[in-house]
Amino acid sequence: MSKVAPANPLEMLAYNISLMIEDNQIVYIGTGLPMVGAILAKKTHAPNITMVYESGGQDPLEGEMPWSVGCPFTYRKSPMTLEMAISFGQCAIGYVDIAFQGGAQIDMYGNVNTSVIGSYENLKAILPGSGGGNDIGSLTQKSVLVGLQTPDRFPAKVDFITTPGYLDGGDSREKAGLLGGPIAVVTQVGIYDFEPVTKRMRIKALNPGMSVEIAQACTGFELLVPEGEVPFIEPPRDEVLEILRNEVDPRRVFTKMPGS
Amino acid sequence: MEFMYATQEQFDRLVDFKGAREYHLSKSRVKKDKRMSLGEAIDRFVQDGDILAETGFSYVRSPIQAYFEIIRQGKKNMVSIGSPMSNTSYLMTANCVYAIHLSYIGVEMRGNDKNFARNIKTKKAEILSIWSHGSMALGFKAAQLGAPFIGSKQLLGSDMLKYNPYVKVIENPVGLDKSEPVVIIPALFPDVCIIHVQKADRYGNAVIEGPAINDIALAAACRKVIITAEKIVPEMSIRELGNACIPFWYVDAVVELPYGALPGCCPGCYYWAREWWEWLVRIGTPKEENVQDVMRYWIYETKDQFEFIEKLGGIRFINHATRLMEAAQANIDDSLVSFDYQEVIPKWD
Amino acid sequence: MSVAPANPLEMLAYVVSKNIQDKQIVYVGTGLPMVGAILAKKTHAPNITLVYESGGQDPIEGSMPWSVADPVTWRKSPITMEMPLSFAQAANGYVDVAFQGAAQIDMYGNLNTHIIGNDFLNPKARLTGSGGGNDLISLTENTIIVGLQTPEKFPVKLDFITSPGHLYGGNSRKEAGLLGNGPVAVITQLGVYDFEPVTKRMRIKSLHPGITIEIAQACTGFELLVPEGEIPVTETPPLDVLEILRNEVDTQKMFISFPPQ
Amino acid sequence: MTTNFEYNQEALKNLQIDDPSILDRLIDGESARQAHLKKERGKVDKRISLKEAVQEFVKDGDIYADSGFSYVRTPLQALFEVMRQGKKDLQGIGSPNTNHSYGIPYGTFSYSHNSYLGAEMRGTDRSYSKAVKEKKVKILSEWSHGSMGLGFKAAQMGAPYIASKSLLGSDIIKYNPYVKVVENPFKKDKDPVCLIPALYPDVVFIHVQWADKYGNARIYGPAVNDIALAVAARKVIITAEEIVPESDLRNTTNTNVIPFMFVDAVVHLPYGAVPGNCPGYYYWAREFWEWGIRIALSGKDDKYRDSFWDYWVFDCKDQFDFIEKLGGIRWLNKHQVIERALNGINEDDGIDLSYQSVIPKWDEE
Repeated sequence: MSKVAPANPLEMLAYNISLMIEDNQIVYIGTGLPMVGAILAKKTHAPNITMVYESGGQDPLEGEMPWSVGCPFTYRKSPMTLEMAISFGQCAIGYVDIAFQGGAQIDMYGNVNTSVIGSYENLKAILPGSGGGNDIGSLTQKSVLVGLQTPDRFPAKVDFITTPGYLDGGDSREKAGLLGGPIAVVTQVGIYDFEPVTKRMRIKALNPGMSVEIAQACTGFELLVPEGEVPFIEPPRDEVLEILRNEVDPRRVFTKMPGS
Repeated sequence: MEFMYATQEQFDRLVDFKGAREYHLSKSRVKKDKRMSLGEAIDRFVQDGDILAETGFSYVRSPIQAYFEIIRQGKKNMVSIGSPMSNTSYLMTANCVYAIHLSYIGVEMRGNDKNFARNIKTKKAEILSIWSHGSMALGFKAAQLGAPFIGSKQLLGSDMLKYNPYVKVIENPVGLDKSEPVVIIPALFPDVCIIHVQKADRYGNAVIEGPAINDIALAAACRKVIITAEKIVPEMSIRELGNACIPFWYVDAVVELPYGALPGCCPGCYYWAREWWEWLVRIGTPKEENVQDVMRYWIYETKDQFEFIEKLGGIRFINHATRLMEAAQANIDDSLVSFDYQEVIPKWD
Repeated sequence: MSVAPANPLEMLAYVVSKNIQDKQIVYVGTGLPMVGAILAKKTHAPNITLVYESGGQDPIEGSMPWSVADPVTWRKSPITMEMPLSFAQAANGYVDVAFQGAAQIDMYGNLNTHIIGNDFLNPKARLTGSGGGNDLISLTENTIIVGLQTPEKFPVKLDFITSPGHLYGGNSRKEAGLLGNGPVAVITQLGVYDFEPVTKRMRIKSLHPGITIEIAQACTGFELLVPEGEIPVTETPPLDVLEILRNEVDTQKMFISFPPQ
Repeated sequence: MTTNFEYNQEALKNLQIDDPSILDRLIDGESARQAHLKKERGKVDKRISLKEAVQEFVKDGDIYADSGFSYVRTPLQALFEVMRQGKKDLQGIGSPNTNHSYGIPYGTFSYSHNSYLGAEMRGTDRSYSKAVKEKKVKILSEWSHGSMGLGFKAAQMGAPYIASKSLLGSDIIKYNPYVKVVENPFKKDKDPVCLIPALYPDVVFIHVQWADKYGNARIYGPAVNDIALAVAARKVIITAEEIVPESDLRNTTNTNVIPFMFVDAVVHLPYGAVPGNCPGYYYWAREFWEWGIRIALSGKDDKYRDSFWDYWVFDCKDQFDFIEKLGGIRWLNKHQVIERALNGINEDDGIDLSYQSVIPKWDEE
């Protein structure tokens, strides 16, 4: 029996994020779990990735877990820093392979809301706004959405499209003139992709202990289920968990469960 | 357009290319000593009704001590813009800012700013337009490039378009298929920005260490530019390295303001006061009366950055913050410092 | 007095310098404008700031630069700018005056640096193209044109409008959407010209010593406007200024002596 | 022929471009994006020889750009190698694009996107003028420096186009199929602006003072359009005076830096800007330029031109051969001292800046 405690849901999420990253990619990173996942990837299977940040830091040396995308660790000994317009420009012209972003709401077509719950006319909650989210989602070749999966957070339609995914599905993203698009959604329940024709969210693999029924119960719309058996994600090996806990986020800034 | 507080003129001024140009043309070209106190700089160059652009990045190299001085001087009727613009939150509470061009107001890893949300919900402040960082940055860059507008692939398909009266979607008139939509973003010209830098000379030539974010573009775009600097250095020392990024003729005032970015951080100088931010986020922002308390203690009852530091812990705090920054930038060995800090858990949690 | 009087090129450099006021930001190109600007800085306008299209900003003086990207144009500059950003300053209102020359100038101050001959594909001569010329005259508040005046170089109609001056006169510059006042003066070896405020046609402002209206007209392909009353004589350089020009500004005589041919 | 692009028909007519598809690649952002997406992302040692770099990355017909400004930090030795390898039918672009005129007689450059092709203080390049007249080179578009610079900058910022106040009212617009004048849609009153599309050359050589083996490159002095070009071009080759350890770049604050991910190849090429000027390193060979401008580029007689380039390009193996012909170590040392003096590093009192100006025989006659 392993002496290492099993992954908690946030750790599982960080691990799943790391699995989306392939070696040698240029990865555009936002604050929070994507940062944990990317650094984990770099310390495990993808040592040659290059991380770039919207505040302008390019290819920093690893250090502490950054507090935000403007933190000194995002440009620690960077050979250069870029102005923001130019940093986003890199996404548009094809120098970023994959980007991660979270959202308060994600809908069945991968549209993301970080602006407002309710509406501006009838305000339930106001969120931070786009930040770089819209730019990254509009311009990057492959984006991966990260979120905690609950029926409220995964509604059929987001209250506000801050970052366009596949809009109304089909070819509506292309028609809007956008570049790239979301390729996956990563949650504490599993990993989803988008069915190629309708562009609706579809189960790709589930975390250990989960089932199609649990996934559906955590979702506000009908999830597509692929033909045949749904694969399970292999849980992180002990040494990966130890790297995550001891080297990547030792202060547990992002991977400690609230209340624990 | 119907506004709660802003005037049509204030709304138009942000995109008034010719007006900004004329203003720049009217500015003094003299290479003179522009040093003055923070109080004088804010008094002379930040006026009631101005469009204030936030610089730096949230708590990184932001001129926060200058914002505190704006609050102390009780400036009124201002409009705020920036990407990001998180420090606008307390300017709203202090009645300095009552209308914003929103890109992002939040507290980074702690998420939403409840103080900002409260100000919007209670209609103490209004939103005039909604942007993404990149689209707003392109607006500033367009201004820096002297371009009336820039085509962009940002914002397409998003609802932000419906809440941004400044941008338009058109069919691409150059290159590519005619049917390919693009967003056009006008050049943005705020009235005033305060830029905190590590080094400047007395004339305003300024060196930024670390990311410049939008500050180079903003220095070009804004009608009035105040530089606050950790150090005023001889002009020759800037010439030796040739690494300034803001030329003196953009600059109206130079303020020697060591620790001017506190309680935020200044790359190459000091780390930020994390406990202070924790306190603000966890205690200060959730309730209006707590915010008022925080502001009274830290801003109204504090004369300058030195008194602020005394409240944070004086020389011990500064020494620690300096070493943290050194370590953060890999100039000293990481093992010499600890990045641990006291998390603040409010009683009601 | 043993100082030789000004030759026509020195006269030109001097008049250029007199058109620069102290405390201006001056956008300079290669050649006589550069000589004039440095002369101005060493005489009546010590506080001007020189900026260059290749990106050099506010250099400390050195020797005479060969071109606008010469090391001297950014010698110990606190900052160098990327080119579009350097031009963008003109659009943003941070440049007061720019100087430029041309192969052809017409009566409205339009400039041609593209071709000689009216067939673009089969030109009599192919010139450099715009360089920064179009950008400067399109974007800068005031432009001053410097050239040698001959009927061929001052034709009625240009073979190609590289850099728009007042286009077709009247309001046509404004209607085209261009910024600034356009050309405000033309300086030649014969005199100084301005533009009549309504028609925007070139008009004599002053003539150099010994030059008459007839000579000026004979050197021009179009009809010059002549102002009412007496035409002033252009001020000639005092001897101490000439000595500065020769001994401190263009010591190699790169621009103020005539070429060997 | 088919093209997916909308061009200014008047310009196509004026330039007599029958098949506009030749214009497509310069503004085809999608294909540039795809080329960038396919690039090596790993931080690998990218050092190769100049010969290999030219062989591998310059293809006949490419849109070719180079760094610097006219004779300052221009990758001239790389350009000479391109000529030596007999590359053909390149489209020259750059602001300025002066040096592309050397290759025209050899068929190296058959097309020009022209912003400025001249000899700086000596004015017109008469051999270029002659080549245009003799239709040895076809002009595909006319630009100003700033408008072309904005085109590269638009590419750098990922913007499909940038509006500008340049070019309005000029005839350049009638000879530029790419740009369009529209009414500013943000203004109620008429306010024409010129739309400049993002420009994506195929290949660019960028000569820098310092680079590491991965391609991180640092420029001393003005970067001109190079930071934007490094982002825009499909293929980027760095030629560097010195290859330095990566830590050297990390420990220096300087904004004029090109990050490694844009770069396909790194060539250690000391004196790679000779006969031009490399800021901080060496002054340029003024006698060579005098000779080139007054004799080879004079348009007087093709044989002068041909023998000039035969001697300086085809008869040289590399930059060291070239410097031997200029005067070897004595020439080099002198030009290093001059450069340092001009940069304010050396005492400049006593530095002799005079040089032998060249008077061709036919001017004496």
